[in-house]
Amino acid sequence: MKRLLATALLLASLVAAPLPAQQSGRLVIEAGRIVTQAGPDIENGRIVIDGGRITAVGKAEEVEKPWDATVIGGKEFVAVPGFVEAHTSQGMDRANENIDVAPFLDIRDSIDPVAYFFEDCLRLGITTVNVQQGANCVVGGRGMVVRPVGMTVEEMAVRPLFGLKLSTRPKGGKSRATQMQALRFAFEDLKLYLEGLVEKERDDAGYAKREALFQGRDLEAEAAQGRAMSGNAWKVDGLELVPRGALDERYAPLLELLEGRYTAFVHCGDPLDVVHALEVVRAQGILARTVLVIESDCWKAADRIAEAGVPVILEGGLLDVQRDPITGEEVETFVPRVLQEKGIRFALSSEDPNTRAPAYQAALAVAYGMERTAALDAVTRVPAEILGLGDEVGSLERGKLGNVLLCSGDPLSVAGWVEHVVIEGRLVYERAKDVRNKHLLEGVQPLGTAPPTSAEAGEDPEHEHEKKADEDKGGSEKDAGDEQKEKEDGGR
Amino acid sequence: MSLALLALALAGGEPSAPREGVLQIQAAEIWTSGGERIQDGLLLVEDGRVRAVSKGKQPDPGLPLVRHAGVVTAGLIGLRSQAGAGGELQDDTRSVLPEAHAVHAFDPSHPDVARALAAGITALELAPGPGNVVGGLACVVKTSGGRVLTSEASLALSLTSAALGRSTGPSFFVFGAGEAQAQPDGGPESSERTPRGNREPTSYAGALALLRRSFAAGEGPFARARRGDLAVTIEAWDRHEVLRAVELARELGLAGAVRGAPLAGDPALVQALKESKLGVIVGPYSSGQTRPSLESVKTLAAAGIPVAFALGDPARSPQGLRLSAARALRAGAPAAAVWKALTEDAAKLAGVGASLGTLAAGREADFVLWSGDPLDLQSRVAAVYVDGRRAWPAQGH
Amino acid sequence: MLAGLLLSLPTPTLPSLQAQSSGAADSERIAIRAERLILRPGQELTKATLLLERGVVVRVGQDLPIPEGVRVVEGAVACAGFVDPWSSLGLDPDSVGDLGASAATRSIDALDPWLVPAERREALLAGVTSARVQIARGALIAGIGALVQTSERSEPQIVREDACLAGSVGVSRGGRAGDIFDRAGEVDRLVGALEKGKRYRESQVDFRKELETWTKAIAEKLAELEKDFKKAKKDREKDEKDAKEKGKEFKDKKYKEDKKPRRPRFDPDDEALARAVDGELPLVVEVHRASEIRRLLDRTAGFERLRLVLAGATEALAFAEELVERRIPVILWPTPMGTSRPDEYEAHDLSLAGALAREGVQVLIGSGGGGDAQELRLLAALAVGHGMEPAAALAAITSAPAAVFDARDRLGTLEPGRSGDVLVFDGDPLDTRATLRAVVSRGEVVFP
Amino acid sequence: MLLLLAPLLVTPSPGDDDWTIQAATVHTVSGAPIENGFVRVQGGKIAAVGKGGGGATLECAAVTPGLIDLALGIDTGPLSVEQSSETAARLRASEGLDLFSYRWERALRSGITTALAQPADYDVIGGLGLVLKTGGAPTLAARLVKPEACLRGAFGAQPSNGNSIPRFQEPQSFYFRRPTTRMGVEWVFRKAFHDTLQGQGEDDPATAADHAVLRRVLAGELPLVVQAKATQDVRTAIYLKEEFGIPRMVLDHAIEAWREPELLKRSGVAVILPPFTADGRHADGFVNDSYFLPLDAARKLHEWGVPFALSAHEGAGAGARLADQAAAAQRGGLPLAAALEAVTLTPARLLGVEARVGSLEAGKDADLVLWNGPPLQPTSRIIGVLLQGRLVLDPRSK
Repeated sequence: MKRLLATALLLASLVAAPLPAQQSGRLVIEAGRIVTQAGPDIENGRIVIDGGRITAVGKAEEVEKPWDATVIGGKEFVAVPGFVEAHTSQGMDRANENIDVAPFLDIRDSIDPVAYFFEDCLRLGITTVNVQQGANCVVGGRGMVVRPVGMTVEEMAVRPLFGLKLSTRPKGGKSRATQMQALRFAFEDLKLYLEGLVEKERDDAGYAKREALFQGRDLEAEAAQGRAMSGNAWKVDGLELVPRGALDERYAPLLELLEGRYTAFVHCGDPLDVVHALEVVRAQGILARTVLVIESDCWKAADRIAEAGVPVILEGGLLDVQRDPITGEEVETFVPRVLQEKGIRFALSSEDPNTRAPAYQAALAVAYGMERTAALDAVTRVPAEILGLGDEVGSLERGKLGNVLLCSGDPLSVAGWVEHVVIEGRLVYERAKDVRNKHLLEGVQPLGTAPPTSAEAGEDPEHEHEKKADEDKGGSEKDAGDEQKEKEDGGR
Repeated sequence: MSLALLALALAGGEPSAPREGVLQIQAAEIWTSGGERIQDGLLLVEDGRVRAVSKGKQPDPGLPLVRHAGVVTAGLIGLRSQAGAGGELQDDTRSVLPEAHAVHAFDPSHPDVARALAAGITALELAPGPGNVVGGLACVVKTSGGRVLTSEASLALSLTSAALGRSTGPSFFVFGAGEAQAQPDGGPESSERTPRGNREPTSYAGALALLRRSFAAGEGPFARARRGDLAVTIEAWDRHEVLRAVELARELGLAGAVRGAPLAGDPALVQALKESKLGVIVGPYSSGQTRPSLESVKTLAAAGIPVAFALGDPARSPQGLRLSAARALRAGAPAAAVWKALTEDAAKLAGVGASLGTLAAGREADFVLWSGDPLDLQSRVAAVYVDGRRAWPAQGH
Repeated sequence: MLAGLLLSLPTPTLPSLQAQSSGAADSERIAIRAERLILRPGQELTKATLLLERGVVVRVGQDLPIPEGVRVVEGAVACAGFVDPWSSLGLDPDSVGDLGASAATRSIDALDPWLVPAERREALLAGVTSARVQIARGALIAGIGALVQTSERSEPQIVREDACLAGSVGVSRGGRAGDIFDRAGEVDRLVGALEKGKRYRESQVDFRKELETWTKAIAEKLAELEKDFKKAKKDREKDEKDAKEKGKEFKDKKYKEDKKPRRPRFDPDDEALARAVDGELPLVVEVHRASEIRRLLDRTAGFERLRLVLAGATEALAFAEELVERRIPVILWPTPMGTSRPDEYEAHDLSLAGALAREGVQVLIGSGGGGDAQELRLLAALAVGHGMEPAAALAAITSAPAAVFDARDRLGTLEPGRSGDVLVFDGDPLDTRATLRAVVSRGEVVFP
Repeated sequence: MLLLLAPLLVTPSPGDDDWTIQAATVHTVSGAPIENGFVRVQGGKIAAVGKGGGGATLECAAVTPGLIDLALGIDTGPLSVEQSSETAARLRASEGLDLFSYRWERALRSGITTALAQPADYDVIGGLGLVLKTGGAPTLAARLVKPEACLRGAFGAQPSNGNSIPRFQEPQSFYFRRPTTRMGVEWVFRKAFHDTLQGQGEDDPATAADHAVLRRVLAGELPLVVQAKATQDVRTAIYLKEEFGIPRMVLDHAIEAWREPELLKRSGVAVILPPFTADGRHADGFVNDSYFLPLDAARKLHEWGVPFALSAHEGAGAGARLADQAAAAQRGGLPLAAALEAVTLTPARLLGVEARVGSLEAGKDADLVLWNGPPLQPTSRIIGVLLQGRLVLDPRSK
């Protein structure tokens, strides 16, 4: 707890003292190069942000500088759109509820504004974060999209009540068969519940009528307060008879999911999970609002994903390493390339802290032969679109939110550091003032700024566990190896 | 039932009193050494030994004769068996027990032995377990009459993780853990799955040092093994363990067999084994065996390396021996090689090649009357003879 | 590394079964010509031809004209593909080991086409063209088993997704079996579950009846109320008036009617159990000891529609007569190879299959739900080697499993309409020296 | 299959081993980088390195020497070290190797062509390490570079871990007569060297053999490679070096060596850095503690003139490759040239195998790494590997 407090203070210091720019709401960002992700890069460019939105982007000589605007940046900087974290289960004090079906949960209750994770987001240039529950429920709760600044969840909220988490990856104590059984039954149960409601509604009406007749009253018929469900695979006739208020809150969110109110984020651990996920969302008629959160192994089901036309968020390592148990031969697959070849829209997101940096992931993609722009799209444009924020963030264009990173040099190179982070026109991070960055870089340790333990940082224990579990899953290989070793040593 | 196939008959003429211990077997087919098959053969047995095997020869009317419509072969030999000995073959108190004799755990009256006999196995090799770097001396015994052919057939060594870092306390290692642990086929990591016991040695290097010291000390079994008077059987499963074993054998000039080696078919291993004086005892092939492992018999035979099947622990019916063979057969090994592995090579690797394994003049008269080709699992045992006497079904049945 | 590299080169004896894209075209029509064509165990034609079209057997005959351009597969002996009645082929291992399964848990959910295909390939190459696969091995109630055709494709070929309900009593879990009382208790728990399913079904039936009567009654009541409405209205006004005059507060008369019967809560597990009780699908119970077999037979005698199948059945011989009379088939795993599960050890009395068959019990031979599918044929041969009639042994891995799991019309025999699963040997199928020359699965030559 | 990047293992055939590699930049490490240069390979050796050239059989953006990792850690775990005694200087890691492990191939794919194999750190003095190639036939003969390259030791919590005073256990366990603290570990170390100098207990052949090895260490014939993670371990190691005048000492896994600039400079030890982590922390599994490694540790050592090597510590996995460590070190401010040296020539020198490997010079082994961009950058990847002239990862196959 003390640690958390310390973090809070630190974060406060990170959120730069209010600039005059924020009163007038005008900020000008100048950069030697602007990577817009919406057309060619701009040399010697200028960005004008007014009231949190970009009002102009272009060559310095073509974009006129408002007289009262604050100017940051300069020729030595490269301006990049703020990165978008398409899916994470971090930044919460607890990422999981250990019951099978918990759609009534709301992430807002567990988001921790001072979690180390959000501070780290700024350091890594992530300006929009989709926080969803961990994968340890069959049907999880509802998540939200936040900006990693603010002392309260309200301040952080970009899209409250956004998305609902499902998982076909067997949770602890379940196998594929039992996981699927539980998932199917969750919806079956909802249907039964709704049918029950309708029946009760009808019975009551019937009774009321008979009672009135008996008592010789004229029955004033009440108009139906409910409203019909629409656009789903299955219907419950007569549901319009049921007033919305009558719905048990334990069931309501699931119904809302079927009505298309939330995007379904379905966690898939391996190819079979993908098949199961698609089966379920098709059966429930929510394919159109489904995003698969996949681990590296799932590339094997790429054809199914492509056929279904759903976007995916690659959460595991970018490199999938598989070993043939018989020959011992290892085969490496660079997953983004497969997704690209199959024409699947994908965003990169990693729970592995050692590769979490979006810039690093994009760089890796380039190393394996992806176009620079495509690689950066996977951490900016595409995730923005997946989150339905395509018009708000993900690129530097007129009208979009002023989420801009100023980097010292090419952000994909070893020399490129995120120097300034601007979110909606507010300068929220300056590396020069980031004491912990200094600590990580040079080892100088200011008092009270020791990094919190992973638990405090709100990392999902489930995922931690995963890492230890599968040795052969690319990304977290090394960690897994060490953990393993230390375990048996510890046992000595 | 099997009697139906048997016809004890005396030829015509004035019956001359049959000599004691003499017997003639006339069979549709007799398998002798080197895969030779004699049609309409006649097998002459005297005083527990094979006198002659001849083709199309008329039986001597003066001697007792058994006519058999099927096939007659040498008895099968079950290697690395624990029939009737169970846990008695693994002593954890010390890593080096050169003078431990497996024969003292041999119980001729144990049902396991009878079951082996009924399965056409006429001789068993009882061997110390793989849990000790030097396990002791294996013996070869007959499955009928309780005769011990030799109580010092071979010296059992082990270079598997099963022998390393073992606990001298109540053993948490099931017998034959080497096997279990080698699944599937001693995949690259299986040697890393190892307990933390408190008994020296805990490492491969330590085990080698210990062995070198023991052989250097050079008396008893160690000296005989170095002189080549005593075969060794080295337990080794993972490929690197096998190479280590072969290297050790080369260094100390040992001959005998590697036991385990699921991936003996690996080119690197085949090469090394070829240059060594070692054969390979594979199996028993239990379920879920992968192809590379099943094909090793084929590969080894092709390379001219003697190979035989282990019988394994008591939880296995002795019928498993022929099933192992059938599996190897299915994986493409030539019938001749598989048969050799069941008899000739088995005898050789057990250190009793001179007296068992084939039907040739002078060899011990252990043979089996089969309803058909023994490599066809549909064929059944009609009768088993040990030391020239019918051992199964028991006389008078 | 060089070694690893050589290892990775394809072994000549191992034909690769990559499903050719032209597969469909190939499988349009195939003719199989054999010296001996085994239509079903004990019934065969010599020098006969078999015509497959679109994956199905269309014609069988001694001198069929072979149409132009049809791929012809020739060999000494041809028979139907083997059906392994006791397997976990292609199932995700966690699900196979999941003791948390319930009656409604479905094995097909655990069919993982992305598992290393080696096992399925080996099974195909060993002639096992279909298998009943079951999750939750060793669980008291192991859920719904499936009958699937062996395939390397990424979409499993399912013959019956609800081939049976499975369970086990008295088997060792985690290496040790319970004592005699636990084991008896397990029988009771299993039967108890069946009874629960039975009651569940009955309660549904009762509910429907009660609802009918209630609805009828209410309808009449309604009619009558409507008839009397005018009067009721008058009375009410009158009463109201009186009340006013008396300065008393007016109260409506209490209305009473029979409560609507409550609908029994839907329960997928009870539903599955009920289906088994009604004989919609067989109930396969792994049981070994005489004591449990005895108890199981007694306690289930009451369920007249239940289709019981025993698996393992180590000590079933003593009950042969009853098994015959109650038409209870038995699935054996006659392997000499031993197992970590003590209660199965004795099961490897290899003569059991023959003995039971001679008594007239319907015997099926399976691979015990382990990795043994590829040896199914060897196990059958071994059974013959221990006194089983060859025809019976062949039936035990072809027609019998097909019949028990309600796929008689699809698998197990070579007759028009059956799936084109054909094996071609260069000798008798059960002769372990004979080699499998060709494997045709669903009318497609998967090997060579 | 297009997407399968590895294994692209090419079977060698005669003549297969002669190549001319053309690269936009040839990083010789021993000398300045050569813009569009070439490397000619014949019979497994480097025949020539130079500018221009022609008749290239392979082309790529950059070529560097094969990488060298001194802490690859591909051992057979606990079975690689004899724990029945806390000092086993005479025993060889070569006798506990598993050359069939898939991890060798993995290391090779990640550009590591030469590695140091050592016993795992369960003893205070574990035994003799060897330098070998990561590829080739799975026999020592085929892979050996230097049979007895160093003596392995370990400070800190690991070698004492699991030892205890007898309690509820079989009293005969040899884990009862071993150190249980850092003090104990240090004491065992000192005793070993002290006894060696005194020649004590050498009537026991094993001890005599141990001492023979320690004498070679004292004579500077063998470098002493010791695990020294925490600050106190680093200090202890250096004190011992100075007390016994151990000429060549290498601190492995030296997470906190950067905290002791003076000692490092004074004592002339070399350092092997473990992988960098996201939060700089390295948890110690044996005591509830964690040590800190800043991103600029390599830069610091470089500036202080302390010889150091980078390592992936079993990071042959996709997660942390040696090349990534070099990239991380650069992010911490280390110049490219120094980073490259820290994964090639420096490690070679530390173990005295620089005559064969570590740089691109005529006559050295033809261990080459081919890159699709500037080397050791996150945006570049290793696309080809030659091991002694044999192409083990083919840049031409997609």
